[in-house]
Amino acid sequence: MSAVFVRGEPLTEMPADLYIPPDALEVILEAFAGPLDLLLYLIRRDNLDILDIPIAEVTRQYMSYVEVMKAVKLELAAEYLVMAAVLAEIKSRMLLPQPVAEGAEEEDPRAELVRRLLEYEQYRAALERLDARPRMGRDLWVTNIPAEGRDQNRPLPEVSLEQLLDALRSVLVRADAFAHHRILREPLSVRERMTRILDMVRPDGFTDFGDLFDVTEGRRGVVVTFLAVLELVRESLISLVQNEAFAPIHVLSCA
Amino acid sequence: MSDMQLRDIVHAALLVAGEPLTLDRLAALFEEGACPDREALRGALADLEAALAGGPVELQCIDKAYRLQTRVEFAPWLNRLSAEKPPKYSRATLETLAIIAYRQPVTRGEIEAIRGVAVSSEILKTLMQREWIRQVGAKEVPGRPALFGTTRGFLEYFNLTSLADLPPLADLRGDPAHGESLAVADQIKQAEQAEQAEQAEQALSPDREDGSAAGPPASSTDE
Amino acid sequence: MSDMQLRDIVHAALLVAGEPLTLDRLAALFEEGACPDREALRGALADLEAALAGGPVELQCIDKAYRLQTRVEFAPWLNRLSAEKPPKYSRATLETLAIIAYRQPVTRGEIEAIRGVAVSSEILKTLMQREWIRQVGAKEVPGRPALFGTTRGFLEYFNLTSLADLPPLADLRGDPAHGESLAVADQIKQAEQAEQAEQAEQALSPDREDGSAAGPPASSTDE
Repeated sequence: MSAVFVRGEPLTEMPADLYIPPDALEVILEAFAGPLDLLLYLIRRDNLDILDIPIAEVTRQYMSYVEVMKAVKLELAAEYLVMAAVLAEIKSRMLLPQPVAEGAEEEDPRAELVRRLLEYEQYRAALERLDARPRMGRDLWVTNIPAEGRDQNRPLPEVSLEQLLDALRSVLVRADAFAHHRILREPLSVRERMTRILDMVRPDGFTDFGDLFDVTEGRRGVVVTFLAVLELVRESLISLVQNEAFAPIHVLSCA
Repeated sequence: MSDMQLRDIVHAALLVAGEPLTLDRLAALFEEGACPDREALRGALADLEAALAGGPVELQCIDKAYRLQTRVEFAPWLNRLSAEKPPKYSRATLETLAIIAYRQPVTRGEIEAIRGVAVSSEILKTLMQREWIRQVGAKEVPGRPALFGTTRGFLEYFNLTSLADLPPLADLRGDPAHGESLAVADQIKQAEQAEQAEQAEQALSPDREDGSAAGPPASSTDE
Repeated sequence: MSDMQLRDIVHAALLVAGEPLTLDRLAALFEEGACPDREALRGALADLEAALAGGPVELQCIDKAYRLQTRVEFAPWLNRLSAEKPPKYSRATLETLAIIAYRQPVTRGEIEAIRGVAVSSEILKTLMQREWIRQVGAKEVPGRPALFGTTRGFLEYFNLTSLADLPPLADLRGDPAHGESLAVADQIKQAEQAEQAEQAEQALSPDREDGSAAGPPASSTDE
């Protein structure tokens, strides 16, 4: 947060209401759902009349937020810049002398923006009402008890591979939030081979090390098997026994 | 069959179903010939609602189907029942959902015009996967953009009797009492009326399959 | 807390749990400090059982866990309770299955560490009964936890020749939209195409002043 520049000037002061720890800044800026949301916030915060927006002042404040967002390298939606251009245009149109149009009622340059802000605000309020409603799985639960004596042959749930991958994706997203988890690093083929080897290694006896390998799989297959064996040994799931140098190696299940 | 027994059968079915049951599905519980008429089923539901008073469970009507759900007061305890936290949805996701709920059928472009930002595919995908929205058609403009609407799953999740149960857009401020659900007995009465109206309407539009016929309260105010 | 309330909380929990609850699980519903002792819980269960007499539901204790079930007399009607939509696995179940597929052989503790929440026995039981997972061994650590792996039935169901057919994780992590093959994805794609056409059209109308044409950059803030 050392070098923040707003329109070429180093920013020494945060916008008036931004006396917040720098870490929280990003969170707050991200909380805006878009340029309309930010504009509404500025207007409502200062109790401005939405039907008579002091456009110069609002534009200045809006730009300072946008500059801060850029400065903290928040990935800025292009819409924020488009809105900046819209504000600048309205400002300039308001500065121009009103053209004397014949009989035509001159529309306030702000009218369209005001209409959009009011409409958006309406939905934003609707969202808050919706959000506050009791929800399933959070505020209420639907009863779900078994029926004694009911036929057991109910249909089983169907799952698509895509649904399965989607579930995994959400796990990964969540797990990324806890970076310390070392997850799912090993190549899949090794993990699969580990399961297969555990199957081959009977708990009550010796398995020949060589039997674990299938030469028809080629070099890659052999490497995968070897890695799987090492991983299983590391996790103490199997152990390897060799009585003397160059003697056959036997695999023992630790289970 | 005594009324008592009818009520118990309906009660048992609702407890086991885990999802809202329509009158048709309740009627299907009975053998041919032994099937109570709709009046009797409605009576049993009203009886059941009365019998549940004071207990931890209430009868709720969702889109002309009935379910038994725990009362909201029990949420603090029931939230500790599962280690899973209820999923949180981003502001952008809920904003998109609210606009679809009020403006349906609506295109993605129209949602973006209201929100002032792009609606990501991820958001629509999330909402579709949750089965809260679905594509209800395509707009007859060049490109035929998809039109989105809400589903019965949306009503179920937000505990709404129907789309008409959404707070009206116009008077969002104030009126905090809104949203308290009607007694189910009243809902049943409403449902009857709505059903008659709908049957008349469905005769006209064969492809209308959900209860959205009643229409969002918003659309009239904001076109 | 009155006995009445305790009984209602226990009642509500048993109605929605979807699996039998032990006294420990019931005790875990309460805040620390406000937790009733086992005697009180047993008392509440006895009260509940008495209160249910004459109704369609009974309390059953299986292997020290309690559940509510409809009485056997109701089976003839409940057998006709057809499912309207196919049943579904919970998010937690699918996540658990996916982790086992990618991380096998894996212990329950490891699954929990990855998911960040507890994995219920019910989930593992469901997946084992479906014969999609099985116990492939036990880990040589204190307690010797069971190791789970997927079965041939799993591969067959998902039409995979081997686990190596599953998409590599890197693909999953990168682009969240990657590999979409659902109808949902297609709908979104259609919607996107339609929208581009729409935007091209709207670019001609002068009152379009939002930047939705710029598209994706917004998505980063949008979940």
